[in-house]
Amino acid sequence: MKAGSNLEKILTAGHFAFTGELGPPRGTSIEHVKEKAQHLIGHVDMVNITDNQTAMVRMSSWAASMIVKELGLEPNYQMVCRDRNRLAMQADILGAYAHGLRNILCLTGDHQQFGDHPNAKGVFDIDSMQLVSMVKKMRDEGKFLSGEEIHEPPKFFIGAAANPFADPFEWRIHRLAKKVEAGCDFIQTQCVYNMKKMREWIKMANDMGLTDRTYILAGITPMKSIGMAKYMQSKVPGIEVPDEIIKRLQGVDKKMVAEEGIKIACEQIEEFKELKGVAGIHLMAIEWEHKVPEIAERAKVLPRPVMD
Amino acid sequence: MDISTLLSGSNAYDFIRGPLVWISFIVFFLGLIFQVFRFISMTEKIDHSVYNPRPRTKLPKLSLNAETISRFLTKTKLSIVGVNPVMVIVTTLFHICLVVAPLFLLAHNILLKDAIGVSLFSFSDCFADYLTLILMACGLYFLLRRFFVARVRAITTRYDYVMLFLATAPFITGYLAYHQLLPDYYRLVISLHILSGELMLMAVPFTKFVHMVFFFVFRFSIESEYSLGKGNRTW
Amino acid sequence: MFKKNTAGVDTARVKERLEEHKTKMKLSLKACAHCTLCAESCFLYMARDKDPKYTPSYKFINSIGLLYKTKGNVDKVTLGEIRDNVWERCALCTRCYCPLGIDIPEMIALARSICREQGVYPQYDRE
Amino acid sequence: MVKSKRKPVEEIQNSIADFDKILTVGCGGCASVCLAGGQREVNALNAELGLLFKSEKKTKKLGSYTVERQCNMQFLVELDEKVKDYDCLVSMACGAGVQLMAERYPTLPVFPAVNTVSIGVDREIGMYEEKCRACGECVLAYTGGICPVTRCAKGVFNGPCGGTNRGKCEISQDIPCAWLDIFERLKGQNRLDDIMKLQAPMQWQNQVQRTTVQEPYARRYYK
Repeated sequence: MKAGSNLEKILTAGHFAFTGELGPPRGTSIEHVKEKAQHLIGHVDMVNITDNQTAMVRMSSWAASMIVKELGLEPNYQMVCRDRNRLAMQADILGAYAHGLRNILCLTGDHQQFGDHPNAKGVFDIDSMQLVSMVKKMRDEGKFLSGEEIHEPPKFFIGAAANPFADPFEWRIHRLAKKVEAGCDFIQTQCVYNMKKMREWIKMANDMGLTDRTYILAGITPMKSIGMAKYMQSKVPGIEVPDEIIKRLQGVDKKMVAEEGIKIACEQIEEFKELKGVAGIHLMAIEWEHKVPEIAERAKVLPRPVMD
Repeated sequence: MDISTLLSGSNAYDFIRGPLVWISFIVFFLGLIFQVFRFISMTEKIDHSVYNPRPRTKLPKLSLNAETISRFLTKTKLSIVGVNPVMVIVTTLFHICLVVAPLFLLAHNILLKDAIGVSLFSFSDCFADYLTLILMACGLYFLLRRFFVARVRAITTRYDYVMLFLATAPFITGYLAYHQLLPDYYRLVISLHILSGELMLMAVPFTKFVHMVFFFVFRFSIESEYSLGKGNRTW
Repeated sequence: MFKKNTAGVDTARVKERLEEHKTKMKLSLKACAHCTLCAESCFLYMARDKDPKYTPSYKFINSIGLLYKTKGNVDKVTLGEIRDNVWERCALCTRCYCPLGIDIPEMIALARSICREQGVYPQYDRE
Repeated sequence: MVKSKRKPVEEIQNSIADFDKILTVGCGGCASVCLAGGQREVNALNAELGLLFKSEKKTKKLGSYTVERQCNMQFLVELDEKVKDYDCLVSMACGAGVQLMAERYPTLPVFPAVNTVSIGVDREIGMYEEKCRACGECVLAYTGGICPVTRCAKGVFNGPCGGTNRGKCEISQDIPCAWLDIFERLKGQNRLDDIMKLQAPMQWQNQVQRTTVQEPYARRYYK
């Protein structure tokens, strides 16, 4: 065991993992976090706590992670490179570990121009890949980035993101290889809609032996409406929504679009369960946390295994 | 045989009035075409769409108001018009007269009608006379400038005087001929008038007069800080 | 005829460089009407009490113009004079105005380049 | 070279509002080349300021002068006599020029008239593109001559990030993805190996004021 988190135990035991996502509030309400978290307890193995996602100021990821942890749900502490330099990052990693957090997800982060402070200075002192390698160095070598010894180093289960659909496609697998080389233990992918491309990517990962060295969790976001599907297709960078998905949503009765979206998600989950190289699902039900139990139920991933 | 008898001799006189006119027109036009083609071959077109400012922003529409007018006036004041107003006015007048006076002169148009059957619009003789006087006055200003302005004198050579003389000679001789100021030498003056005009035309493509084409070519098509318009060619 | 003392100058190379840019440069030199309307656009001309030697046309006539006039047969002394014209009297700020649109900065730049090749350039480090 | 852009006239007017004798100093170096602060811009600025002051019924003395380069003390010497007639200076040079002038005339207020924007290249007349951030640790050797620090919005060293959007940057469809360009160029040169390895974190050099001493001169300045 590298870190001994619930997710690590589930993955190493060979179970099909199922993780969720939770955005901290834009305020100080603990109730808000609790309300969102209660839908997830018992239905996911771990929940990602986003870090100022889309560059909007929110309760800090480690603080929200602590609240979630108290509720009995395992958090995945997300960290982006946009807001902190290497000193602050390492300090936060130490603090987060001291408070019992065991998973970390290393991201570059959305550009500040998207958010509510578009002219903030983006730090980007190091990039996500260097962050992965830094956390690994802290854990495995017990050293800071500078090379100085750490007294009781933090032991994190290190995650990273991968986007199989961004350009250039042929480079994506090499980028995954670089992340694995940097030392990530698990990968959560961008929302998958283009299954053909995903299969191709996973096959390459299998062929290169990358899936033996890291666990890949496929990202799933059920479509809530046709508008959302079209927005994702045209406006969200790095997400590829094939026309078939939109046609399929348009083909059903207006009231049933959300239902159809969940159906598509469940079909994807069914396929990933059988696909060699995919170790689990990362469900990003954006502002739809209360649907998670239903989706988990229908995707037949319940009950979640309890590890000791 | 001295030069006056040579030029007023019937053989030479016929040659100057006849074939040499056509030769000078041909040399003038072919020379200009040659220079323009050479210019085109030396330069290449620019694709202005390659580089765009990022991020792109929209400009407000141009409108005529007190602010834009005062901005235009300031710009003019700072431009060459404001810095050297006399020279700009003189040179503009000079060049307008240089082109317009001979082109729309009644006497020239009669000759043109005789030769090819068509003619251009003509000024009254009196007006053409004024234009000629203005041109000669401007020429005198240039001459005095070459003499007395230090920075002009610094780069003036004999060639500049010769060319200034060549440019004004057809007008001086034309003026003399029209007013019959040298009645005894009328035929000689007329010969000199035609000859100097022909020489000037032939000189345009191959001497510093080439700036006649290059003012338009350089300023209007080559992209630069001072180009008139955007400029879509580069060396 | 006296032969010019061109010792220390690779005149063959100078000629080669002049030949490369012949058409454009000769045309530009020819097109110059010697009107000096460019003078005021030169800030050095303005700053040096309107010394005629700072007129842009003076500078290119007495640098690249001189090189073409002598067909590249120049001695070190002449190159030295050219250096004064293109370095000491020109900052190559590229802002000279020519009513005919002659590209003066490029002419100065070519003269600089030819001088540099012949080892004639300002010595900043006089140690 | 260094690219700069004139400040709005109101901002300049604001900073010199309390002074009556103002000398605007242009620079014949980069600021002139990028059409931001040469003699022509000095004259234009003074004309604009003159009109503004006139509309406020204020009489002020506006002087103009341009020096060869404001980033070298030897070219500022010629200003020494001139500045005596003025009670403030406006510099149209880049930030370096403004500071050197302020250093030479410590008793005179010096105000900037341009914003120093970037180290860039000339694309078209009056259009300049940023190319270098002077980070002090050039990585162009392994990025195919395309700078990720300048061109990538997130300045990543192991790109392209997941935000690459149909060949463009996630922040705008107008901005090409730097790392996609790096990839394409290296692929074309058969050099993809250069970016296969994990690139170690940058050792940022531009965090304190740097003084550059060229190697052959080291003995002069280091004891």
